[in-house]
Order: sequence, then structure tokens, then C-alpha cells
Amino acid sequence: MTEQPVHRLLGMTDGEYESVVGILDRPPMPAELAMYSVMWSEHCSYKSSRKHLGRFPTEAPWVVVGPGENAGVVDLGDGWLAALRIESHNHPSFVEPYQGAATGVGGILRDVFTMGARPIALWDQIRFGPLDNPKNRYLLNGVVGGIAGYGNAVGVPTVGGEIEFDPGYTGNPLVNVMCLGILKREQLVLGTAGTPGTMAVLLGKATGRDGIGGASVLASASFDEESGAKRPSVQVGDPFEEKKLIEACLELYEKGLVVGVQDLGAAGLSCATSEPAGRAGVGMEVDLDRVHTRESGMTAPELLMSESQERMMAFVAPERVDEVLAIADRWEIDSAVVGEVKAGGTLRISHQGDLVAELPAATLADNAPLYDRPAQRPDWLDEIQARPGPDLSSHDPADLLAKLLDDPAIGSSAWIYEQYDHMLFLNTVVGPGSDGSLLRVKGTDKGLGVSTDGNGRLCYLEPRIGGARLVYEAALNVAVAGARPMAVVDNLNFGNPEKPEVMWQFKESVEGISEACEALGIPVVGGNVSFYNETDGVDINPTPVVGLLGLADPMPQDPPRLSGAADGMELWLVGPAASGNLAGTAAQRLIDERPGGIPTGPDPEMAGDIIRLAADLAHFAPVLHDISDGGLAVAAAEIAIASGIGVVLDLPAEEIFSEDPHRFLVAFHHGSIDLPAYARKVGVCGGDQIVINGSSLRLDTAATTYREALPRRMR
Amino acid sequence: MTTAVVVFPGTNCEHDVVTAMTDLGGSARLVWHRKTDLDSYDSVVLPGGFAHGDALRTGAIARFSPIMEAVSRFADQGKPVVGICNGFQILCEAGLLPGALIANRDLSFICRYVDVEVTDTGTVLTNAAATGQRLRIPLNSYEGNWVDPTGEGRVVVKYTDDPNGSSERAAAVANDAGNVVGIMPHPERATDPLLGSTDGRAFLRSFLNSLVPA
Amino acid sequence: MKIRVEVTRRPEIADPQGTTIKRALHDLGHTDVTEVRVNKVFHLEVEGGSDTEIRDKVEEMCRQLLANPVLEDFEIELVP
Amino acid sequence: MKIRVEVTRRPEIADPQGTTIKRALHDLGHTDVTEVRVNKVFHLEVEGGSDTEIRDKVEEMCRQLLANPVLEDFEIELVP
Ligand SMILES: Nc1ncnc2c1ncn2[C@@H]1O[C@H](COP(=O)(O)OP(=O)(O)O)[C@@H](O)[C@H]1O
Ligand SMILES: [Mg+2]
Repeated sequence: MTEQPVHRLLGMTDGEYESVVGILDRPPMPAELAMYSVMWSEHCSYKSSRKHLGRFPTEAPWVVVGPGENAGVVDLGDGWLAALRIESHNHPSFVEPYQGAATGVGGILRDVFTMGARPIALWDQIRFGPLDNPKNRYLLNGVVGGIAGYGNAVGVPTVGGEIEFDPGYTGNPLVNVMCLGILKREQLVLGTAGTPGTMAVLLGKATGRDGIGGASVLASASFDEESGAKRPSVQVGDPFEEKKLIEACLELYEKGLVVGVQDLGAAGLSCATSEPAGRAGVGMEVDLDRVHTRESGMTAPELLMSESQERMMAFVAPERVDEVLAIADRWEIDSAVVGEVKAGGTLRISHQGDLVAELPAATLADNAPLYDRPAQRPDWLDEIQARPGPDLSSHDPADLLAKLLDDPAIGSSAWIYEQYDHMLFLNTVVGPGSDGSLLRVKGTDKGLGVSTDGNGRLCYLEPRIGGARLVYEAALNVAVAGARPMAVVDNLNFGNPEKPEVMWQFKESVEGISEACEALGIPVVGGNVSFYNETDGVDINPTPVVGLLGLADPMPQDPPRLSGAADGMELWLVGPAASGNLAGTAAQRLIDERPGGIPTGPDPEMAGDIIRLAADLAHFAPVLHDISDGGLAVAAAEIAIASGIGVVLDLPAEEIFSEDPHRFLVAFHHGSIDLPAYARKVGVCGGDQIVINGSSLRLDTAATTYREALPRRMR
Repeated sequence: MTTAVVVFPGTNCEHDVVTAMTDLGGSARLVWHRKTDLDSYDSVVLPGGFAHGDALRTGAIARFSPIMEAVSRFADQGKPVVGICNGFQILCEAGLLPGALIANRDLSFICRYVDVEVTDTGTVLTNAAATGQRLRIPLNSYEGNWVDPTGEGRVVVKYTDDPNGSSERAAAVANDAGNVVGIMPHPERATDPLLGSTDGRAFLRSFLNSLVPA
Repeated sequence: MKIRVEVTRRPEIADPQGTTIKRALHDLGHTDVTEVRVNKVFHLEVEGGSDTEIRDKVEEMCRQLLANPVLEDFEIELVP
Repeated sequence: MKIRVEVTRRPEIADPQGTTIKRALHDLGHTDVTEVRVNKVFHLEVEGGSDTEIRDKVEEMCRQLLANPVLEDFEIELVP
């Protein structure tokens, strides 16, 4: 191997290194180089994406904190706020699925309780290669185990999520997690270091050599055959420590003991010192000898880069420090005063009597490189979009339905969510297994509707339409639970941004999400970007994931449930007539070897009306269900299975498996609900069969197929 | 008539228990595990969660918390002591209930509603239920598989199917006097119609009944 | 002084972990595995005292905490 | 043939369980315990084959299932 300059080993380009020399007006000392390398990594600096993220609409009267802080915060009224954030842990989960997913949960929780909020729920968005490959089964098992192991033990329920399978995820599974917290307005805390004299108190787990270089190496570079060599970076989650940390921090906020708080995630102490100082326009003196460590002999760069989990930095007025330490002690967590805020903007870090870093704090964040990477529409896209859709004429609809119910992405996800505590806190009014989640806010009449949606295949075929449709789907999912869309967070999982085609997919997806948010009048309040999701040069499908929060005020007291259908109820379809276009649908994935065509685009105006209508209907309709994967046939079958009653459908052929956007089903007794003129009756509930235009499937067979689709593949 | 709901580091169902008991007209307060007396309380609940992160064995470390001596005295005096889920595990480790809880038969965490049947109404947790009464309440555990090498444990609530391998399909177990009961599923999660079931009320009502001085 | 403590589950008590692992090994083709039991081993580092004193101390730790007498036996070994 | 496999977490990887147990032992007054690590031990019973064959088989089982190569090392011992 040839000698490499250190900055390159740390993932820094020569140009970036030169910028550091320019800022410091001298070559950096090792600890300084370590700090710049992690803070300027793709994962921490968003250097390839920042330019495009500016496109998102981020303003609305109810936004309290927009993108840029640890989590977005919106106003729910009556003094209540909600904090929301989504995060990816894709590469760590491939290296070690259990710990990778577990530490992903730990990280997203810290982003939310850093804001002063109590985390009340989690959602997971997970994507794997097909389950006939044992490696993918191992990964799914490990990831679900890790989310369960951490989430259950830390005491925050995982109330929903989504799962998708595609060969492209075999070498690069996607593991995203979203967390929602609530807080009273006066408890809001920001990631600021405060004024000179403020003390920096490090709380939580002892620092070890965990994940050294994780940010720059693991999250920001692609996998190749050598990825085995990156393994020493694996971190182990400790939900017990995090639980104590949550309770201790919440007590600090309640007692008004902190000026600001910053969690230690990727880039550890480098970030937790420089970012809060930068935000407050101050400097800081930090003594690394005071940091409590798990291992002996750690060097300054190691201490600054360590990604040891379950740590928080609290900024505390000097006269309150003793109280803070006493609370930490009572919750049985370790704490140490490691620094003091100084005027002037310089971050000075010492270790064993030596000054190891002396740099302008704000430059670690503010002077990070910004790339305007070339973007170009892939030349293979024309050919793919020109492909004809699947031909369903030779398929019996009931047969096709049976096959769709056996698709592990469509069949019940109970195998997953029954491993998660999804009921803790007594807020879960509508839990996993339906559309959006509905959580009550105790002590108020309010409910929070939440949905997360992604669809790599749609975005592969047409990223702008795909991106927009995710927003409409999520919005409708919360609407059928009675909530009105309020804010969005996004997680942008893409391939290698150094490829113009990937950059184009990225840009287009951002555009689609932005257009849909604008049409619905909802802001993006936070997000995350994960690039370099590729294996051996092959990129994953572009996979943006949208998490949407809606407010139901008041919350329906008897919200619609999939299980609410009864004998004799009519089933109506609300939404535009199906176009007959099956591009990107589950039916296409079943029949054609490869996806093709251009998916149906949304009708923004009509979508808005339909979403409002659904949220209104949720106050009295017994069953509402949006139409997504598998189309009307699957949606109706899910109602039939959950309610234990058959259904007879009679509808135009192109309606059966269409996944055209913003359409939903409603079931009710004849005459009990008035619907707009564009709604159409499509069936009647009753019997013990699912009948589609005369072809039928037994309800009990359908139910077994649906329940077993995932577990039978995992045995 | 106030119930002490004990909080160990890692406990997470304490607020849910207080909410459910308060909704049913009871009065409950949180008590930190380092407290040493329970003099101002009439009954104790050890709620669910992961005390000490379930390190070593569930409940193994919690049983040494200072509060546990007071809980033992309480139990000896015949006052009501109930452990839910992790609380059940702690009571077994402390020797206040027979047997021990090990990993579920299929080695997976189970969070779902289960059907149970009350088989013995002579305890502080079942006196308001009828023998043979069937109830639907949420289970939420990894170590819910009760083993009883002596074969003498008093099973007071049974699963109607066998979700986790528990001996005698035990969902709840009592001491001989019936004042100490451990239950694996969570009655406090089934007390509000908005959340799907109110069957847990039968257990919590029993508990509140048992507080009324004879 | 280094001490090794192995805690074994009594044979008459179910061992779901052992059972599951045996099944998984069979699924992987290792059908010649006829029995799997899983135990815990603690490696302790204890300061001060003679061998007998240390052994006594560790025995106390086992009886108090490290093993559950309802389910488990233990074995202590001083590592030279 | 009886085989004993001890699976150890690599020393540089955090062992939260060991830390919690150590804290509990200290609380119980055993403050002379300076280190606790927790490992898993598998006792297998495997039929047929020579010692070398069996050792090879078990090594494969370890790599496939019993140990997680990212976090753990393993040690195989044939028990006479
Ligand atoms: N990975 C998962 N974890 C938890 N719940 C899941 C997961 N995947 C799916 N679910 C739940 O299953 C239900 C159906 O999911 P999905 O088909 O993605 O819904 P939709 O099409 O309405 O967005 C939802 O309630 C969802 O929360
Ligand atoms: Mg839906």
C-alpha cells in the first residue's frame, strides 16, 4: 500500500484539507484535523445535498423550530408542541443489523429529547433484499430485533412503520427510524452554548473508542469488498443508560436548569462543542482530561471523534452546576464538567496539559464545503419509461389478489410490530396494522396522526412524481385517522452523489416532495440525507421516505378501524377514476420482471379536497382505508380480513389493481353518509368470500395467506 | 388509601399504572426505589419495564433495591402487593412469589392482546372477577415464561392459549395468602375504551377493593 | 485475581435458547448436533485477599446475585 | 462427543451488561470487584466423526450462528 496523507485516510479531499489550512493559517494539529474530517463528512455537513435542501418549503405559522436544529418543532395549540425527526442507520445496520438498528433508535431519541420533548413514539422504515436469500432474512431478523431490543427497553413504543423488498437492497438495506416527542412550550430547549461563563456538562455513558471515524467512514463512503475492514467501528447500544439519560434530562428541563443542550451523535464531542458554540456565536475551553472514559489511553483525536452512545452535553449557568450534577447522580448516570463558554468564538481544547486544538468554533459547521454536484437525467430512463405496463387480461383477479396478499410487503406486518411494544404510555388509539397511527395527547382533546411512506420503485420510474406521491399518501394516511396534515420530515436515501444520475434523482425527488408540500400548505421541518447507498457500484433505487404529522383537534372519539365493516355495509370509492396505468404498482411487480412506465401523477387540487374529506369522515365513518400497495382489491381484502366478513366487488377492470394516488375506500350502512358526486359504490360487505367481478377467493384462505406472508418466509 | 407505584431505574409503565388507577377512582403515587419505607401507603404496585436494563436476569438486581425490604414487610403483613410484568419478575427473584420467569418459548418479544381466564378469585387482584371469567388484555414481554420447579405455585389467571410456554399456562401467580400477586399481561393497558379493551378493569378494581378496610 | 464463574441452568428446567439454537443448527444442516445448552460465564477481576477468601466472597456473590437458586447452579474457578 | 464453546465479546467493544452487574455488586458491598465481563457458553453434543472433523464442524457453526464475528470471538474445547 502506498503512503496516504492522513487527511485522505480520514475521508477528506486535498481541496478540503487546503480549506482547513486556509482557515487556521497553518497546518492543522492532529486533533483539529480529526474534528474537521468528521464535521465536514457528508453525513454531518450535507455538503452534496445542502444546495438542494434549500428548495423545501419550511415556513408556516405553526412552525416553532424548522430544519437545522436537532428536531423540527410545531405548535399544537393550547401550549403544547410536538418535536419530530427522522434518521437513517443504513450502513451500520448492514455491518451489524442488531446493534446498527438499536443505535439508530438511540440516536433519533436523543435528537428529540434534546429539544426538551418527551419522546412518545417511534416508527421504523426498513428495506431489504428478497427473503429467499438467507442473508436478507438474517438482516431483517437482526434489524427488527435491534429496534425491539432498544425501543422496548428504553421505554418508547414503536407504533408503526413500513417495509419494502427489492433486490437493490440486498447489499445495502435501509434502516430509518422516526421519533415524535411532545412538550409544553416553556420546556423548549435549543442547542445553544449560551453566554460566556456557561459551563459544559457531559452527561451519560463513558466515552470509549466506539465508532471512531464512523461518521466519515461508515456513513459517508460506499461499501465494497473491503467493508469488512471497517468493522472495528461497530457501536453497542445501551437502552438502560439512555432511559436514565432521558429521565435525567427531562428533570433538568422541568427545573429550568439548562441554557441549551446538544446530543452527541456522529462526530461526538467535536460536534457537541463546536455546534452549540457556533450557534451562540461564542467560544469554549474544553479539557479532555475531565471526560469520563471507558478505556484508558485514549488520544485527543479519539476522544473528539468517539461516537460512544447515550451521551448529552448540557450547558448550565455556573451557579446551577451542582444541582445538575446532583440530578445526574440521582438518576445514576455519570457526569463531568468538561468546559466553559468563552467570549470570542475560539474553541480551545486541551489534553494532558497540551493545547490540542485552537480554532474558530463556527468554522466546523459554517465553513463546511458545499458542492454543486452535476446532475443529469439518466439516459436509460427513456427506455424504462417507454415500457408497456403489465397485461392483466389473462389473469384471474382473485388469483392475482391471492398472490398479492402473499407478498411480504403487502401481507400483515404483525410479525414485526408484535415484537415492538406499541402500546406503552396508553396513547395508541390506532396502532400498527392500519393506515396512519393515531395517538392521543392526554389531558387535551387532541390527537396526532402520523404516517411514514416511501416507495423506491415509483421514485426509480419518475422521481418527481414518486416524491410527490409519498407526501399525498402520507397525508391521506393521517387523514383517514382523522388528522389534518401539519408538517413533514424527510429521509433521503440515495446512491452515490458523485454520479450525475443519482444527483438528478435526488434533485427531482426533492422537487416532487416540495411541490406536494406546497400544494397542501405544509412545511418540511427537518430531515436527513443518506448518500452512498450502493454496493459494488450499483446504486439503490432512489428512496426518499416521508414522515408526516397531522393534528386531529378534536380527535375522533371512535375513529375508523379496518375491523369496523359489518354485514350489509356498502363499500364506496372516493377519488378520481382509475387511469388504467399500472406503472410502478404491486401488480406490475408480480407480473413483469422489471418495472416500467411512468406512474400516474397526482392531481394536487383534488388531492387537497379528498384529504380534507377523509379527515371529516373520520369522525363518523366506521371504516376508512386509503388505497395503496395492491390497489382497491388489496384495500378491500384488508377490510374484509380485519372485519371477518366477505365482500362482493363489482367494478371496472382498470380499477381493481390501480394504485393511482389519493383515493380511499369508505364502508357504511346505506344512507348513513353523504359523499360527493365523484364517489362511486364499488361493493357490498357480506358472505365468506372476497368476490371480484364474479371471481372469488375464500375469506379464510385470504386471511391465512395475508397473516402468513411474512412469518412463513422467516421460519 | 394510597398505592405506592415503585420506580426502579429502567421502569417504564409507572405513569400508565397511575393513570389507570386514578381513572378508576384510586389514588397512586410514584415512589423511588431508594426509599426505605412505605409507611404512608396501603398497597404497592411494582410496574412493568426493564429495571436495571434487565441485566443479568430480569428483576435480579432490582430485588436488592432499598425499597424491597419495605415491600417484603408489607407482604408479610398481608397488605396488597402486585407486580405487573417486570414487577412479577422482581417478586419472583425476591422470593415473594414462587418460581422464576425465563425467555418466551419462541425467543421473541410478544406485544399483543391475549385471552386469559380467571381461575382463582381469592386474591387481591382477582376478587372482583368471576371464576372462569375470560378477559382480553395486552401481553408485552420477552421473559414471560413462568417456570415452577416445585409445582406448588398458585396459578390464579391462565392464558386460554399458550403464547409463551408458561407452566400451567400461568398468566398470574399468587402467594398462599393471596395478598401478593404477579401478573404478566398488563391490566393497566386495558382500562380505556378508546384503546380497545376495558377488560383490565376487573383486575384493577379487585386491587382497589382489597384496600377497603375489612 | 481473575475468577471465572459458570452459571448453569438445571437440566430439568426448560432452556428455550438451547432448543431454538439446536433447531437453527439443524436447519443449517448440522443434524449431528443432538443437544445444546446455553450457560452464562462471568469473568470477574477481584482485588485483595487469599484464594480462600476470594472464593468465599465470590460464592456469596453467586448466592446473592449471579445465580438464581430456583433455576441455576454455579461453579467457581480461580484463574491462575 | 461433548464440546464446549465460549463466545467472548471483543475487549474493545462495550459490555453494558457487565457494567450494570459490576455496579450492582458494588451496591451490595463487593467493592473489590474491579471488572465484570459476561460471556456465553454453549455445551454441544455432536455425533460421529474424528476430533478434527468435529472441531471443523463446530468452527463452522460458530462462524455461521453461534458467534457474531463483528463483535465476538470464540473458543472451542473438546471435552474428553
Ligand atoms: N416495519 C414496520 N414496523 C412497524 N409497523 C409496520 C412496519 N411495516 C408496516 N407496519 C404497519 O403495518 C401497516 C401497513 O403498512 P403499509 O402497508 O406501509 O401502510 P400504508 O400503505 O397505509 O402506508 C401500518 O399500520 C404500518 O404502521
Ligand atoms: Mg395506507
